[in-house]
Amino acid sequence: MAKNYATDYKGVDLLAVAAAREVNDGDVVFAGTGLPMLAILLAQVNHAPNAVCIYEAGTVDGRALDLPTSVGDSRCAWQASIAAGLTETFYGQLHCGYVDLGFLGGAEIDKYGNVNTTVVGDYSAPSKRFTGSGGNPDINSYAKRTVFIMVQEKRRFKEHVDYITSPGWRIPKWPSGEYVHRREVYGKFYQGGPSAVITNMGVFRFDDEGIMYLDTVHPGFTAEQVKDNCLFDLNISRCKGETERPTVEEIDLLYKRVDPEGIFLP
Amino acid sequence: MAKNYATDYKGVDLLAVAAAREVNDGDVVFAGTGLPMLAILLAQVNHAPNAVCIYEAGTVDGRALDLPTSVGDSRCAWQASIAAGLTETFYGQLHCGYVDLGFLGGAEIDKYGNVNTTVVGDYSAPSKRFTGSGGNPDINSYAKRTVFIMVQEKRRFKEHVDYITSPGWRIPKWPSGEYVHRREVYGKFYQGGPSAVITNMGVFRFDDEGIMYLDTVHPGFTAEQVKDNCLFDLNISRCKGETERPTVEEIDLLYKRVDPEGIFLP
Amino acid sequence: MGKPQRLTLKEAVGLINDGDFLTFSGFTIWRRPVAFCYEMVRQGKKDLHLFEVNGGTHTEILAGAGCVKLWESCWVGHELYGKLGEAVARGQVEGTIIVEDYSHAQCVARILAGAYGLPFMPTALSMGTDILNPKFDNFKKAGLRDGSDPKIPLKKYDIIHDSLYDKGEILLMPAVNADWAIIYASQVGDEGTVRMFAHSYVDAETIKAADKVIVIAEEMVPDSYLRQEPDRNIAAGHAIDYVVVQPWAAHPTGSQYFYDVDADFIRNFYQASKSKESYDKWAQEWIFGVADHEEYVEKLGVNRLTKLKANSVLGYSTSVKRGTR
Amino acid sequence: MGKPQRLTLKEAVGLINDGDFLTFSGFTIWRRPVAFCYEMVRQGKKDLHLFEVNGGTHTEILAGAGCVKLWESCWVGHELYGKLGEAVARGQVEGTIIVEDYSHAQCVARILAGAYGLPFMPTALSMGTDILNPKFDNFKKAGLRDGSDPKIPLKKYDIIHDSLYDKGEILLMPAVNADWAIIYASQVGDEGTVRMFAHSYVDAETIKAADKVIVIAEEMVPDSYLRQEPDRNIAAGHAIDYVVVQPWAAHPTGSQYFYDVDADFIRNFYQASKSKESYDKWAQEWIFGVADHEEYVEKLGVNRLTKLKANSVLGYSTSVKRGTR
Repeated sequence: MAKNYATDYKGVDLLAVAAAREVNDGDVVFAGTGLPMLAILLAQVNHAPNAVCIYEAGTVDGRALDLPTSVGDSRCAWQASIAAGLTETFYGQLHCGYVDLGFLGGAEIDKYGNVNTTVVGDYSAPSKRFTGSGGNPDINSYAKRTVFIMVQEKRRFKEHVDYITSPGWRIPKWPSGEYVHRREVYGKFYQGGPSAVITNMGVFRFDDEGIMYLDTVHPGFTAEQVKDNCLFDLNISRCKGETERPTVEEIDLLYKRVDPEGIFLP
Repeated sequence: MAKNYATDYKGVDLLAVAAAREVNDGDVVFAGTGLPMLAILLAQVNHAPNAVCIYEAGTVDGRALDLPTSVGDSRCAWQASIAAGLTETFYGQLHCGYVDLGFLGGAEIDKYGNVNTTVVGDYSAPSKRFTGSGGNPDINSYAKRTVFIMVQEKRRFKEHVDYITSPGWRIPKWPSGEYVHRREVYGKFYQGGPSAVITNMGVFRFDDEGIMYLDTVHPGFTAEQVKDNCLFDLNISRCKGETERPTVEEIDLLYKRVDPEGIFLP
Repeated sequence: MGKPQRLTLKEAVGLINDGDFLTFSGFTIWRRPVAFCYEMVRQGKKDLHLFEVNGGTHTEILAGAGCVKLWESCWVGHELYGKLGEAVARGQVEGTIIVEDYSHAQCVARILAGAYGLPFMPTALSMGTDILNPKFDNFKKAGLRDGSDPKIPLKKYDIIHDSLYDKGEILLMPAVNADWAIIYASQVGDEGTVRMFAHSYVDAETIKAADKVIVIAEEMVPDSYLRQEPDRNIAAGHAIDYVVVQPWAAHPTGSQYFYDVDADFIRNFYQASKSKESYDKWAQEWIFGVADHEEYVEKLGVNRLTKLKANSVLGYSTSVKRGTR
Repeated sequence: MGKPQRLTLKEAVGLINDGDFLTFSGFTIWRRPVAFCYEMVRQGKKDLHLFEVNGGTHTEILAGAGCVKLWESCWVGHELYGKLGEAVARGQVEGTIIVEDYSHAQCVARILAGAYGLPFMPTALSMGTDILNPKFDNFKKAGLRDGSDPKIPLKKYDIIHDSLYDKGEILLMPAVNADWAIIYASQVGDEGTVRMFAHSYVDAETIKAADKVIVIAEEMVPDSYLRQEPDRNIAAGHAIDYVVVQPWAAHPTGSQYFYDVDADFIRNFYQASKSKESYDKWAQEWIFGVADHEEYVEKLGVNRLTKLKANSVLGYSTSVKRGTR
């Protein structure tokens, strides 16, 4: 059956839809608050009914009747398989090795997929503080694949982030601080790492060296425009073309089933 | 009010009563299966209504309607404050530092309070195997005080036990195996150690060197008889006299409230 | 131990000394002991050392009032209702609060170690981040890792090689054993058994890890009721030192099956938290302008609180407007 | 992962290979997957490596039949109904079973580490005992600690100095991650959610720690029912690989709220377990003499099982005679 693509949709819609497509049926997904929730919930009602969603505050495979506004929300516990706490989700699920996919956000990212959600400037004398890490680096370090959902702004896509809150593909090995491949730091604890970054302009992936490249560009944008919205020299040579547009069904599900109250969607 | 002492009671009764007297009201008590259960339950219905009993299979402060036959028995969970599992009892309660008193049994004991419940003979080629440690050494190593309830037989009170299953006051420090005071092995993890051994013949305690001595002798026995029932040279010079006899009320509670079915009592 | 002692909120807060080391129940904007924090501000507590698996609105209330000196955590904000923890951020930028960052799961490892009486807990989570950058150990830079405060570890963390399976290097996260756990509970029994509704976050671990525990409960119920389902309780009475019964004690944070998060209140507070001046004005109205929590809830008014009341089946309010549609 | 696959008991046991590394649910004589163990004996499994936080009647059934080669645990017996684990003891004394002793809480540390994906868990319990005597490391003496079996740690344990708080030396207990967890469950949902009644022992940890999990459930119920109280469940469907529904699968061990321990049966088995000859005779009658678990329970008979049936409020039988009075 030919897909019925939507012609009228917003940037955030495509972002959520593209992210949802990263979920395979049966995946165990660890999701943060916000757009990550839309993505996993859309995937569950669309093509991945057996995907399991874990929220770090303590719930496993909840089936919220109403969209949660936080992973700590009681809505997360509705018809969950397990409702416990953070020891269960971080250690009993994530560190245990069950998690296939992490869905996260970020304030700044660099070409290795290192993400900063901590400070602007030198950490020792910062000019601004963000919220801090939360579970971002934990999920990112132990999910087999991680997808970051971000806003595309030039200042957010940097050669080096000011502070590595969440580990990408080339990271410091302490105590020396020498930059090495993620596998060297994690040894036999290695599970995987960032597999995609999805913004309002395109979908990015990582090459064998762990360097970000443009995989597809969203309709209405060019690869060059995306490159211009990065401070680092983005590899656009591997761009496969346009990101698949949302279907009418996906937009419908997003607005009518996933976020009918307009909590994260406009 | 003068106490109404029982004149007709069995050895096991005095053993249970003497053990129960080691419980202070409000103590958090970690008890094993068998006579330790009788002791804590008798204390609770007699003089220590606020004592809390933890059974290692997972229950905290249960109020069994019927005497459990095992710490894993569902009877233990009745009206418990918490029913969880072994991680909770061993780590969330015992290692956490809540436990005032451990109530345990043992097959063999030596003059330092080291207890063997593992093998007879050389461990590498034993002539007999017992059940193994169970939680005996765990409870004994982290309760502030431990009381052992045992049968007095000469072969069970040894100069050195064949295998140190449960740590007394002088114990090997590994890897060298040098015998040192318990405090040296436990460092700042030190909580306490064996405070009494109660048998069908007497009550034993430990001096500052961690060596066992006879504290009181049960009615009907002499200190010399007790000494004759030890393979090591028991110090009877500090014997304060006779063990206080059970009262009529205590015997009543024991047979009518604690073990009316005759599970551990004859 | 006997049964926990009943206190009023003012009496309970009176037990806290300047400089004490505190931890709290809850998660971001859920089940926070906010009434206790308001009262700490009223009583002018100073130089507090906080460890929080995560921070939230209550943290900002304390930080804005200048109560906080040391803050060890991984996150502070108000979820959807206020992007940043402005007061903590201001404290860090201006140097009035010494911040020590860990990851969320590293914080869990720390409180779990504390709960289990262990000096550390291993974790392989969040390796290769600047959280572990030795130059960024703010407590060390402040001279706090010399062993003089037994509650502050000698190292921010350690790395050891796994000798058991040769899996590589792994982190050891130091235990947290605060002086006080301040716990907002859904229900407390008359013998001190504690139950939380919906999910338990790290509340059980936080109780176990602290030297002394104050429970501020939405309601007290017969212990025999809670003991009918002992698998649902998170703490026994011997783990609790003091109990305060204080309805609405978590407001404006949410308490599952009692009331939802007061989003408007938090949004308003968040705006106020953006400068010292506007914070002080806000505090004048909502903290110092009321004598106690009873006056505070009266000021909120019946209709506001009714709107927040949880649907008894779903556990959250179905009458608050949450989104734009 | 999808939903767990439904199998018959025979099919599930057929998945186990000689030499596999197994762990079990339950506690001593409670909620043991005995039907599964009987079928393993019937199918003649050999050289099994068992890790058990504690052993029980099911261990003795396997050990007596010669299925067990390696046994890591802290205890085996039948509680009040049989003092010793005679078959394991015979195996150790005769050298047919290599026994590795830990303490009970050390075993918990090991399975907890396995559950959390950690290579080890620290513990200060049971230091200064012969459990830690390097001369008594039986796996090492058997040449098993050379790294060739990735499931056997390179060391029985390690000791390190606490560098975080300088509390002294502490033990590191190696994780256990067996090939299989064989779990008898009170209830399993049709999507694989697992619930245990009364207390949960170390069942949740045992499930998480194993590579593959087989659940043998007393009954299957709608997942939506179990999800009404998600705080009472111990595992989600994605943690479970195979499900067998087999009533009375724990007999003669007890299953809270279904049936009590069959004390007479265990006493009788215990007597039989005292020699190879009497064990074999017993097995001829109760294992090989019946084709499957349905024949086994038929042989037990309705009246015997009715007597064991749990009172639905208390969770245990009120009709069995337990003591001498």
